[in-house]
Amino acid sequence: MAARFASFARGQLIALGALALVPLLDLALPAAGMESLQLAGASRSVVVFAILAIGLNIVIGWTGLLNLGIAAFQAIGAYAFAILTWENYPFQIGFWPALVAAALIGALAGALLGAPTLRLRGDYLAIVTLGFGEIVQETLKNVEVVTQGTKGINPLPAPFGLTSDRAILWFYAYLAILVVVVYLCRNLEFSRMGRQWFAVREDELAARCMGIEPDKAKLKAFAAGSALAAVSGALYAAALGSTAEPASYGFEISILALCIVIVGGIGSITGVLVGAMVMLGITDVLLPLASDKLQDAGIGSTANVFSSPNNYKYLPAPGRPRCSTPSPVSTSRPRDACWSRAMCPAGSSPPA
Amino acid sequence: MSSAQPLLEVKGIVAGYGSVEVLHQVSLEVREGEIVSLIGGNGAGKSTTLMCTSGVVPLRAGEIWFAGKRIAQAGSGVRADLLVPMGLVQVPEGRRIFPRMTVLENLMMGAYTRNDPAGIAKDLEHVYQLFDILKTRSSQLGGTLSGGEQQMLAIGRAIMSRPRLLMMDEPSMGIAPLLVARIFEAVRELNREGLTILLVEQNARAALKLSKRGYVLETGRVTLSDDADKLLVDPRVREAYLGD
Amino acid sequence: MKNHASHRLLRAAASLFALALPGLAASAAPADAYANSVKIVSSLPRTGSANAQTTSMVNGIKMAIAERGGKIGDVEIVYEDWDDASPQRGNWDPAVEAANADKAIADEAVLAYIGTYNSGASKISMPKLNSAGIVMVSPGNTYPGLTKAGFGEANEPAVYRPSGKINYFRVVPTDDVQGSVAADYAKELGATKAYVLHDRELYGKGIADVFKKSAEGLGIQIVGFDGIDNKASNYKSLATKIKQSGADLVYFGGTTQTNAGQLAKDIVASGLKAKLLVPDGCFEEAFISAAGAKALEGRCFITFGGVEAKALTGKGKDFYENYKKTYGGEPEGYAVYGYESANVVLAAMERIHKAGGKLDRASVLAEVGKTKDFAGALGVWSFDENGDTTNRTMSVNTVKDGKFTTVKVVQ
Amino acid sequence: MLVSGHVPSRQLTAGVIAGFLGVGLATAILLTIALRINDVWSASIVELVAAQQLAMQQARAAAADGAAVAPIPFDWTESARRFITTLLGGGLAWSWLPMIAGFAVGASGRAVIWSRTRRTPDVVASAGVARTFQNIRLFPELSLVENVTVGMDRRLSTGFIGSLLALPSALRERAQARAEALKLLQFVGLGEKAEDAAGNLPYGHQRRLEIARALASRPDVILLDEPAAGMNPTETVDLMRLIRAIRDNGTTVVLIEHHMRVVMGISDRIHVLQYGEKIAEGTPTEIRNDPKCIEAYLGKEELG
Amino acid sequence: MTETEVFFQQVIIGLSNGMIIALVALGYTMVYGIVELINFAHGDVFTLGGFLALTIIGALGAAAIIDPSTLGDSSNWMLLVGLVLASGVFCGALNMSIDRVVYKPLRRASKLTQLVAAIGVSFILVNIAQFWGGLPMEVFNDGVSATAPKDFPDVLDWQTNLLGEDSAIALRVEDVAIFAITIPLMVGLTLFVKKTRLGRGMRATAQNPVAARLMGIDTDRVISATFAIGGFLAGAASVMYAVFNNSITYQQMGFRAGMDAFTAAVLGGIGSLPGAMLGGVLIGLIRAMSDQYIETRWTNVVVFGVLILILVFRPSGLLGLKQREKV
Repeated sequence: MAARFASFARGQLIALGALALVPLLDLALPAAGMESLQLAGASRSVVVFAILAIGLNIVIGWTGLLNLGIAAFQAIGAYAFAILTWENYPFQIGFWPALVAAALIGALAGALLGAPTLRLRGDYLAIVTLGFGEIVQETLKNVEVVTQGTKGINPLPAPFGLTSDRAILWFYAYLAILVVVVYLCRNLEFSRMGRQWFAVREDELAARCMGIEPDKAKLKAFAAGSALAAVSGALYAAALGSTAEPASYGFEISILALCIVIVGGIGSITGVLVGAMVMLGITDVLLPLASDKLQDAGIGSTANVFSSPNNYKYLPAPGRPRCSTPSPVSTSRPRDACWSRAMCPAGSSPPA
Repeated sequence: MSSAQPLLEVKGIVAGYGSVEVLHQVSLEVREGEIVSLIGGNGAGKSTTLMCTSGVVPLRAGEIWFAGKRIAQAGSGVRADLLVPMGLVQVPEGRRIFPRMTVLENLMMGAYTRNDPAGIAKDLEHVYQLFDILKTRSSQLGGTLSGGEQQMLAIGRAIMSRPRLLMMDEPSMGIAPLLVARIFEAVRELNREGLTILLVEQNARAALKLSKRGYVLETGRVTLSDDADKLLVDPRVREAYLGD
Repeated sequence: MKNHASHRLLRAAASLFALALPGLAASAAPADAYANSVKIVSSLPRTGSANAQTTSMVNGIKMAIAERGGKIGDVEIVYEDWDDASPQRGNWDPAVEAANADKAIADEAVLAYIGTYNSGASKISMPKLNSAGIVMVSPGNTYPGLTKAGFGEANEPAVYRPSGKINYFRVVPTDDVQGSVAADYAKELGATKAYVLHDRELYGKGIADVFKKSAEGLGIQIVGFDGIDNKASNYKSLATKIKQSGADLVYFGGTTQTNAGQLAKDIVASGLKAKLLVPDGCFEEAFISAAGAKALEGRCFITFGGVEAKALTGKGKDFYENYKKTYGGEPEGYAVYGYESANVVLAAMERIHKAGGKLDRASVLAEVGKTKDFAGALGVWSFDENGDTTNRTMSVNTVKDGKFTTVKVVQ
Repeated sequence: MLVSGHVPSRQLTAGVIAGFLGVGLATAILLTIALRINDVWSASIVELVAAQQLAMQQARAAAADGAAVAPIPFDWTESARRFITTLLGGGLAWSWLPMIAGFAVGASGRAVIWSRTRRTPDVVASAGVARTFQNIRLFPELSLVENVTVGMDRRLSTGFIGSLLALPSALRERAQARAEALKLLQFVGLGEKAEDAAGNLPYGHQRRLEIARALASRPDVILLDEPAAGMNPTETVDLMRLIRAIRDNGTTVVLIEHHMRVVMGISDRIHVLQYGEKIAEGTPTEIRNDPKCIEAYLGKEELG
Repeated sequence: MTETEVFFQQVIIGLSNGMIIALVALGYTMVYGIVELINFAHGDVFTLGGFLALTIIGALGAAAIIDPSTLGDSSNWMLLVGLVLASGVFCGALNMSIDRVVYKPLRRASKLTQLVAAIGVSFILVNIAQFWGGLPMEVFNDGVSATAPKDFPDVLDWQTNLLGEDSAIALRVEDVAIFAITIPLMVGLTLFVKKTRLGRGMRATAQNPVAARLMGIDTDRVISATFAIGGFLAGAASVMYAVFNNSITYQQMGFRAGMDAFTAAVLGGIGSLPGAMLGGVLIGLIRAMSDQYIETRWTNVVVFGVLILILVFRPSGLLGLKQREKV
């Protein structure tokens, strides 16, 4: 474990360091006489989505609960944050308190959804979280008195008094938050809490027989994941100066988060950081760039198709099942009992 | 009883899962009318040998012949579903009955590849005669049977495909001694009727007592092969597998 | 196997990137040529469902620039067509719109920002561009709160104007005008009970609110007010509910994209005899092909902030003819607004040039604000003190023989 | 004035606060209810009880004289302490162990020694009963030492906050648990491999690891479900030695096993069950010679 | 209309809508039952079936076919049957090829990987749908945006009210036709799975794939057949949908209808055929009742709320099989 501990920390440091350097290209490229790629904004998105995906990773990668509605918690965080800071509402409690409040409200919402649905197995939980995502979107749309419906709550005051032209500083402020999140999650990973989650993921019944209460562990995972998603939502809203409309927190965002988790290697925080950089690099930098270039070349319609909805999802998920010996002879365990890393049945020694 | 041409011939097969190689050059043969047992510790590769023969696990090297036809070699094999009509049938480890089908439906699944209603009906009678408990439970769901009954069902199901060679994987596992005796008795009975049987067993003593010949498999290699009664008295076998 | 695929994809992405780099360098090469060229950018949703409209609008903008030979004096006008929609959403994306605004602010050559199409997008870019002092002309926003107090939140529109100055103008009449015209027309049709629906989007809900208020003021009874699910398979049960309410007119605040066609169809199919009234979001050929001409024929009325392209007169007629000649197809309803937006900016630049002024953000902003009695494709109009057009020409159209026909023009 | 849904701010404040309170309250109530439902409705419990009842009915129907079938065949409190007790059973013996381990409440609801109302496996485990599984259920992705530490979980006290912030107390506890886990691995002879993933262990070692994991909770009773399955004679002998060592350390051992050498070799007491009914109880020698057992269970020819 | 009349009208609407949903849900549930994969692309396969039908009509020349004077002509009946078959075969083949190309190589990969692959396929199909949009466009008022909703002509005059034109309740020929087509399909499918050899093979493969292979069942073929049948039902459903709603859009069909069907399958207990049927009808009824008695804008919330509530009390759906915990 010690070795793993050290290597993870190193991987995380490298990933965070690389991320910290990216926006400097904004300064370097114009200095070299090239057009700026506006990477600071994209990097800020990387931070926002990395936090979202770290939250999802707790639920899906560590605890093995398939959540397809993580964006709903991002929405809850964004709206909670907006309601608490908007100048037309009487709260205006400031950035930090609102961020913490958003996290708490997110955790509460996670527990609210988690509590009645803990017993559901993989696919059933997937549809419930998917449905919950829809419910949240629709409710935000419908309860106009509080959420302003599709108008969105905006504009929100800029955090740290930063205006939009100081994108780089803004990014570093966000990066600092990400570092704290990574630190805390690493603590969880190597603690009793993390071990409980892993045990529940690997074999719920065995974990139960060890005296772990899977319901409580799952509830905590749900709450922690949702809290992080809510933090991500709050940062998203703050960066945008708006909650945007409820549809901004749709299924696609949940899937984007899922892709981030999977691309980098499910279950690993380093993987999430890398995944966020890869996925958002594609969606926010490469695709628009390619689209621009194609359009410049006079094949606008092609460009249009190229950047048409959801292209990033064409990426096949290079899911790395760590348990790499897919025994062709499945054991007697219910096949859907295992979700994430350990997709193979427990103790799947090849038949002899 | 034994003919010159072996019914099943396994020649130097190599197989494994992922990066793990489980079988290294395993060879064995089963002649018409014999009971041959394959004994060895857990992880020795007994089940894998059967799964290779049934076409479920692909070979990495070597070849397998059945009734004068090559049914598998490295890189290609006859599909599992074609082996059953040829008469090569396995009773898998852990029974693997269909839990949400009735006992009768389970038995009929054994006759999936057959198309002779009269013969099927006759074989059904035979199975019921062999294991009368199955008849009384014929409309019960397979999943509600006890372990021993499920084992009988699995054997009955295999017989329904009218096999030439029946491969049985650990029929005694997790079953009370009394039922184990019943099952072994049935195996003996089937053999007496002319069925060739390849038996994989943990319970080496019981298996060897039934068999004509035996093979000892250790970590993916055949280390001993001889007539069963000789193996029963072989000191190496006695020490390692009979616990004397 | 999957890994291979992803490697291939990564390699493809990398080579794409490599290909893009020389292009980047090339486009950045004439860095100090900026003095002789200025940029006008547009930020419209070019991806997804609004594509047909926005393509038509972009064509209009390009026409306006081309008509001036791409130059004001010896200053070259560079036009960039930015997309504010994102691959993820297939619709306008707040993050992309914010990025576009930032990009415009960062690029000093950008003197004017034509956009946006969706009012929600403007809410995001307006405060940013306002602080930077870049003029923004919208060819499509109709949400009143962007420029007028008293329609939305208490702090609107001041909140979009952190600098205290006005930098946002629009050439389209706002929804409050259109909504009340619709209510007037409903009265004219003899409606006594109206069922008001909307698509729960900013535009649709806003205009439905205005209609409801105005109609109530005119003594029309509102028997129902509800938002629809714009992805529902059908509205048969909703139609039944409307039928039960005894409404003789249904108003739908929404667009073709938010399923106006299906709604119209199901209302007809339910045997409801009520008239249907919809706003300009449905004023496009796609609406007819979605609803089917026979469902609309003679019973559906569409309000539009202006008149249909082929009914334009004067300069508008020239535009219509030119457009058809250049692009070989009928312009969509909003093409002329794209054209007019660009013209307003270009005319202001011309005036500065004539007066011998320097073309920069401040001068262009000031000059656009001074637009008075502008004789454009939409007639003669000015910007009022809020930045709204004084042009309030509205038309009411219906569908006859599968084609839009104007039944009434309101000045 | 065309105001869309604008409300005075005081009303809104009240509304939002009430909303949050409402949601909070609802969460609390739902949570409680859901956890309760979880206990009561847990599918496995319902099913197993159903299976149990079915078996009882069948047993009753089978008994020609209609003799009552005792639903509780054991008196654990007196006869099992500090013994190696083996359950032998035809028919439904397999369902008894999980039942005792808390997967099901017997038909009478009193089959288990611990008189707590919630008898889910985790409650039973925290009451001091540990178990192993017939078809080994380790946490294959976790290392050996992590597996054992999970077994220790019920004795640890670090909470969520402690874990999150890596408080000194949590770090201390983590280190202690690790040291103890290593010691246990040494005890079962797996000390060398402490950092390997459990899924990569050979079969026999997995069995040992499972036992180490069960011991980690320092149970009063340890239930071993067919521990000798798939072991060769040498391994079996080692296993018997290990089981005796566990008993001698003061832990009660309950064994389900079909392997007669093991059963007869180490049991202090044997209960023989048939269709949920106890037909005999006694020392190995007594059982071996009990004609009822021979007929119902052992068969005429003792195998193995 | 009186309250009672309204209620019955909504029941009729709910049932008709529900039947179509059920037909699509069957595809989800069959595939899930046999490979335990939520085939996210199923809704989009369904969409493409509708697009194919519209394209065929367009290619044949819509004007000639939907000319009201030819209504009642038997050729229109044949057209409908032809469309159902064409879309069915097309969707069946498409679904089967998706399985072959994408899912089959991943059969032994983790479930999550399979799920993400399915979602990826779904998005690819959505893009194809957006591109295609039911071409050729020239038939329907010059190619406007491919993504816009399209009118689907009434192939048959099914608007006749069977209860008489002045009855308050409308029970149209199309409602009855939906029942007349879907119910036999469902009964047929049930019998097929229960009685035929291939059907038994499917059940066996669903319960234990390895044992099924050892019984001599070609499980790959059985799985392919399952995808094909599920696809066929989706194709048939898509034509029914198009004729019933008179329209085609990728967003209505792919997302909402697909989602409804998926919800229905889960509600009924995914993997259970009668469950999917029950679930579909229930979703249809819940939608209609919510539209009438609550508010349209809350309908989706109600549907998913009911789903969650039911799953809380019946974690495996209404008719789903309980997962048995082996110990």
